[in-house]
Amino acid sequence: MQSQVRIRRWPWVAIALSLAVAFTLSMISPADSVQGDLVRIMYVHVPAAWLAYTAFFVTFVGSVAYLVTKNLRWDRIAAASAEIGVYFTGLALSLGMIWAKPTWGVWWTWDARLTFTFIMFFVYLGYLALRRTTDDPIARASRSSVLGILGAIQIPLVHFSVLWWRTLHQPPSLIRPDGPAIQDSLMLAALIVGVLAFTIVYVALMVKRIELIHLEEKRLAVEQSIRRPVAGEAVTAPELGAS
Amino acid sequence: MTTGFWHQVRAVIDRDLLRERRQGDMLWITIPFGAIALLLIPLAIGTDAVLLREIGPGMYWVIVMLFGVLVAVSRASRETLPQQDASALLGLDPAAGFVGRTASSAVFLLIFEVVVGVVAVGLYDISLIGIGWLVTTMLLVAIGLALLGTLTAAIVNSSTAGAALVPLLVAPLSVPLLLGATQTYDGLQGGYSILSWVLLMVAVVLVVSIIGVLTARPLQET
Amino acid sequence: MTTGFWHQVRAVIDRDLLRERRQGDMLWITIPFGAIALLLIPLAIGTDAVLLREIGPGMYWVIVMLFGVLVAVSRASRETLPQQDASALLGLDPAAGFVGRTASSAVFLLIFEVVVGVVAVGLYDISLIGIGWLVTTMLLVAIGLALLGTLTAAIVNSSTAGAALVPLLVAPLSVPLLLGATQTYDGLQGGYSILSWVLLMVAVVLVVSIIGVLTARPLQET
Amino acid sequence: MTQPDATEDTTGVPLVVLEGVGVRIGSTQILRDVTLEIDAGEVVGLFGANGAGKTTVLRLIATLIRPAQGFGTVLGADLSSSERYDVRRRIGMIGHVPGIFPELTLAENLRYAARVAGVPTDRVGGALAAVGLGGAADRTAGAASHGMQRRTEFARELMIDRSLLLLDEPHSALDRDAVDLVEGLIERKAAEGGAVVVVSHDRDRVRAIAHRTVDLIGGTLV
Amino acid sequence: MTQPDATEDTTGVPLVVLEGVGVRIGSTQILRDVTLEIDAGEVVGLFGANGAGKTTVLRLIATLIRPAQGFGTVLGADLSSSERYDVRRRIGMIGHVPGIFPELTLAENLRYAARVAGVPTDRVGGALAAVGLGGAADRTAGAASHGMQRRTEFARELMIDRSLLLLDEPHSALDRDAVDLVEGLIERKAAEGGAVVVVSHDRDRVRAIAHRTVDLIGGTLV
Ligand code: HEM
Ligand SMILES: Nc1ncnc2c1ncn2[C@@H]1O[C@H](COP(=O)(O)OP(=O)(O)OP(=O)(O)O)[C@@H](O)[C@H]1O
Ligand SMILES: Nc1ncnc2c1ncn2[C@@H]1O[C@H](COP(=O)(O)OP(=O)(O)OP(=O)(O)O)[C@@H](O)[C@H]1O
Ligand SMILES: [Mg+2]
Ligand SMILES: [Mg+2]
Repeated sequence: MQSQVRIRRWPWVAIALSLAVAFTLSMISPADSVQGDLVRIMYVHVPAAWLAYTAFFVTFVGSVAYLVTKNLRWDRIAAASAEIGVYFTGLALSLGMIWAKPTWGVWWTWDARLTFTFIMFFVYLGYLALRRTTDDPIARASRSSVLGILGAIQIPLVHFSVLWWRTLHQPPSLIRPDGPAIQDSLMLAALIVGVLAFTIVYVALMVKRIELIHLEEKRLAVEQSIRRPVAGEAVTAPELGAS
Repeated sequence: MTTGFWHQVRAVIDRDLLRERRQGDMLWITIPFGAIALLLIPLAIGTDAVLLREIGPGMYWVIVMLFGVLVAVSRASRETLPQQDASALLGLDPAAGFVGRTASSAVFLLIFEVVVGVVAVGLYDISLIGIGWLVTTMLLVAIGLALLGTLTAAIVNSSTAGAALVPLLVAPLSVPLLLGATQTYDGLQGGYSILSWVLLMVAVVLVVSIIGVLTARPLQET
Repeated sequence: MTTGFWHQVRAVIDRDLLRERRQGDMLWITIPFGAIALLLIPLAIGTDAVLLREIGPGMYWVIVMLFGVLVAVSRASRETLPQQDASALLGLDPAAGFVGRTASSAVFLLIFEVVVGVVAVGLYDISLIGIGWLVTTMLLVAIGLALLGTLTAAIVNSSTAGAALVPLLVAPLSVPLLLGATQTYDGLQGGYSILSWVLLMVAVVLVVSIIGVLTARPLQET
Repeated sequence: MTQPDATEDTTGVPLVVLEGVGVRIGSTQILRDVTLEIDAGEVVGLFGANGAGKTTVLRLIATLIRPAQGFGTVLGADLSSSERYDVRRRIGMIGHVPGIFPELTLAENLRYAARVAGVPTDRVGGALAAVGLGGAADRTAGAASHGMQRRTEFARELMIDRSLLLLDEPHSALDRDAVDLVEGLIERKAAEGGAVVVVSHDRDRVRAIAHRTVDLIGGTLV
Repeated sequence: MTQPDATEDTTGVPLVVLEGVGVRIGSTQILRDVTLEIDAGEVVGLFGANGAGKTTVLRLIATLIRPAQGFGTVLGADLSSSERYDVRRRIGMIGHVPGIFPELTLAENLRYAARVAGVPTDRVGGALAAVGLGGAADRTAGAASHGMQRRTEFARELMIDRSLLLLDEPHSALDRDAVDLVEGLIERKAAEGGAVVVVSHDRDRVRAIAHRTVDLIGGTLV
């Protein structure tokens, strides 16, 4: 039984290699004219945010697929992906905050994208929390799939919030170096390689995480196969005369 | 099946409205509180007429949002296990139950919006330009919040720990509604286009309705 | 009788706290919701930092008020008739029940105030001058709202007094609390005397306590 | 402990006296002209059709309802005056629906009861063991089966010494082993100089343990 | 109406098949290795100690709980698949606690049931009269006595034609007249080719009406 779960080692190697390449490239790419070396945060911040989208989209797909097929495999994929998505969102958030302090002068501001990213982070934390509320695999899969689908509404909200907000309020800040800064080809390459590297990291983590879920399920099955007394055996005949 | 579906939906709506009328805490506790809240804000932040006119509509919508969702969640989860069992064994289609509960919640939220709205207009000197659109907004918000509340109650149903998730589920989806509502009002005042905001609200309502109806069965798994 | 009284009060408090910990919807729904409410206000009325700093403390108290009484009402009315009968036949003094329920509600409201307060300080950049007085205010408001909520629930439950009384009772008593709280804050900021406001809150708390204890028996009459 | 001894002042005097008592709920007359006397040491069976008012009689004797007409005393306390609050602790009742808190464990429920009644909490373990629930003490009451909840109520009555025991269909929900519990408890109470009223539809079974039976017909005892 | 005839496809095939079924709630095993077959026309008595899992067996057969282990079908529908939703309307259950809405009158409760089940609502009056509640039709369920609430549930089962009837202690709470009603209903259901499962602690009474009895011991049927 135990042998069915294959423990793979290549994901760790892939993660190490791709991160090394991406790091090197981000270091040799030029400093920004306005931001200086701070711009290097972008090579992590942006891929992390995009991979968070990817991860949550996979959760969405896994959730839909589970509800359609009722195959628990899809639920495992959705769960693993949501967890990794939370890491990536956390990374993008914290790097964004670190970046915000020197550029905007504050750690946090009520920009729509920031707000929505923050909310997205919590929605998927909620997703993970919901999964912990029940042991029953089918109930868990059913409930969390619904949330996995609802949660996906966040992705366009986060992405388009920048556009929407600008139409209503003043732009959040003066420095948002999307366009011009990326004219430099080495910077662009560093960004693209960064995204690729993060994609590999994502896939590798997925493989490991699903592996772990399998192991957990195995352990649970073994635990459940142990014959314990049923609930009713705790009730005995009254002993009159006591008390 | 289809005629049976709407038949069941109507039965659930009638049941909920009747129960609420007999019980009456919505009427006597929630609505007065919403009104009192609006009354308290000027007391709390000072009675500067300009400031109040500026924040009035926003506050109105915030209060509708807060109460709305809380009311919808508590209403939707007001069935005991034996009551749920009995309804299930009557062959109540989970989707019909969802639609019915949502509809009755929406009716209450609409009443809440209207009563509290009258108070808001009185207190904050709110302009009613584009009343047709305002009514549309109120309708969309009532339906949207009712949907969110009902769906949320279904997702966290029975799992006590799940209660923690209610705000997490509700907030992100109600934010677009809230933004849509406030921006529609601002748009009407400023005379610029509100179509995209109305569409945003319609989109939220549609998406949540579809998800709610399609996932009603799986959500019954305990 | 007197030692028995406080013994019973403690038993009721422990029971309520335990029930709440197991059920957890106060802790997990209301507190996050309060925090989210503070988060939504900037979205609804615009993110002008100066404006937010100006209205922040007021909004904080409005939210505490709103949720506070609702929470206290729903907590206090969460006993079924057989549960009430059983407690009565244990010899539970109605006044001890009132005090115990109020105390446990006050504990929750205090937790609510602290958590939401931390969020408010973070979001609205609120100054904390005169922290000792602020803590006193929070305590008084928590106790006052808990009293109001428990009394309200007793009125709703009782068949002798009508639910229609609730709004009549709540507004006149909660407004002084809220005014007291906001004026104390403003007074601390502006450096003028806050004594009269603190006394106002103390007076409300005392009046409602006395009403609550004295009406505990009559309200039980069926 | 600080409570009066369960049987001190009851010798000779009837424990329950009802003289022409009527009970109304709202505008409905439920009982009319009920006359009944129960002496110390008596076990009375109370029969009647569904809806006849048996449960209402028990709640009346338990001082939980005030008579609308007539006069009555229970354990020496006038049913229409506030004396009745002082004798409540000496009256035990097991109704149709258990008066326990589903969020608390069985042991916690009993501990609460012991604390309010002023009885040492170390009786809890023994009482649970006596009803055969020693192994399920830490299960929440909501997760206990119907019969287990009933047994918990019996454990409460074992733990607190009452002068008067009111049992509403005590045999229902209890399995064969537990049924002896009922009969044992009834016998012991009668032997100790208390009194027991047993409502039941199972006339033969009650006739075997009761000294006397009465029938409730048309709101009156015959 | 649009519903399939109650007994159309059940001849020959067993109505209930359970093969090695286990039930878990959370991490607690409630039933283990339950095997049971019930044919059309059978009345099965189910016995067991308090907490043994009898109610759980009924809810399992009613498709309200999913098996954690093993395999089962009810009225031809696999208990583990979503087919089970389609047979629910043909399964009637009367549990320990009535699944009716206390705010609605008895007639309104039945009208709701009829509408959801797709049965003509003009059956309500007759069903209430049949259980002897014709005169109390407009009383709210909360104001009805325990036995009247139970009778209302029987009225519901009379009104809707079910193939399978699951009764949890049907004799409790019913007076002598109403008990005949139960036995009549059971006999009729069996004669019509349906099946009945009766849980009870009153073995003699059930043996008199059941074709077969099973005991639940240690989570398993013996
Ligand atoms: C806490 C603060 C921040 C958060 C939560 C945040 C979040 C995000 C997210 C979610 C994205 C992906 C957007 C998309 O493509 O749909 C993103 C992209 C980006 N962020 Fe941030 N960010 C923060 C701060 C900053 C700061 C301070 C800067 C630079 C001054 C910055 C620069 C960028 C850039 C250049 C992109 C890529 C271009 C784009 O797609 O808009 N971010 N950020
Ligand atoms: N949510 C739950 N968590 C843990 N145990 C539970 C839960 N629900 C029920 N149980 C346990 O399952 C067992 C079976 O309960 P069930 O209600 O089926 O018993 P029963 O045979 O109907 O008993 P009774 O004769 O008292 O009605 C009980 O021991 C009960 O404590
Ligand atoms: N709040 C109320 N309003 C109106 N009528 C009520 C109310 N409460 C109870 N009744 C009526 O009072 C009568 C007596 O109820 P009670 O519960 O005492 O009956 P019971 O003899 O215990 O019946 P059962 O055998 O069914 O338990 C019933 O007819 C009931 O409908
Ligand atoms: Mg009764
Ligand atoms: Mg049972």
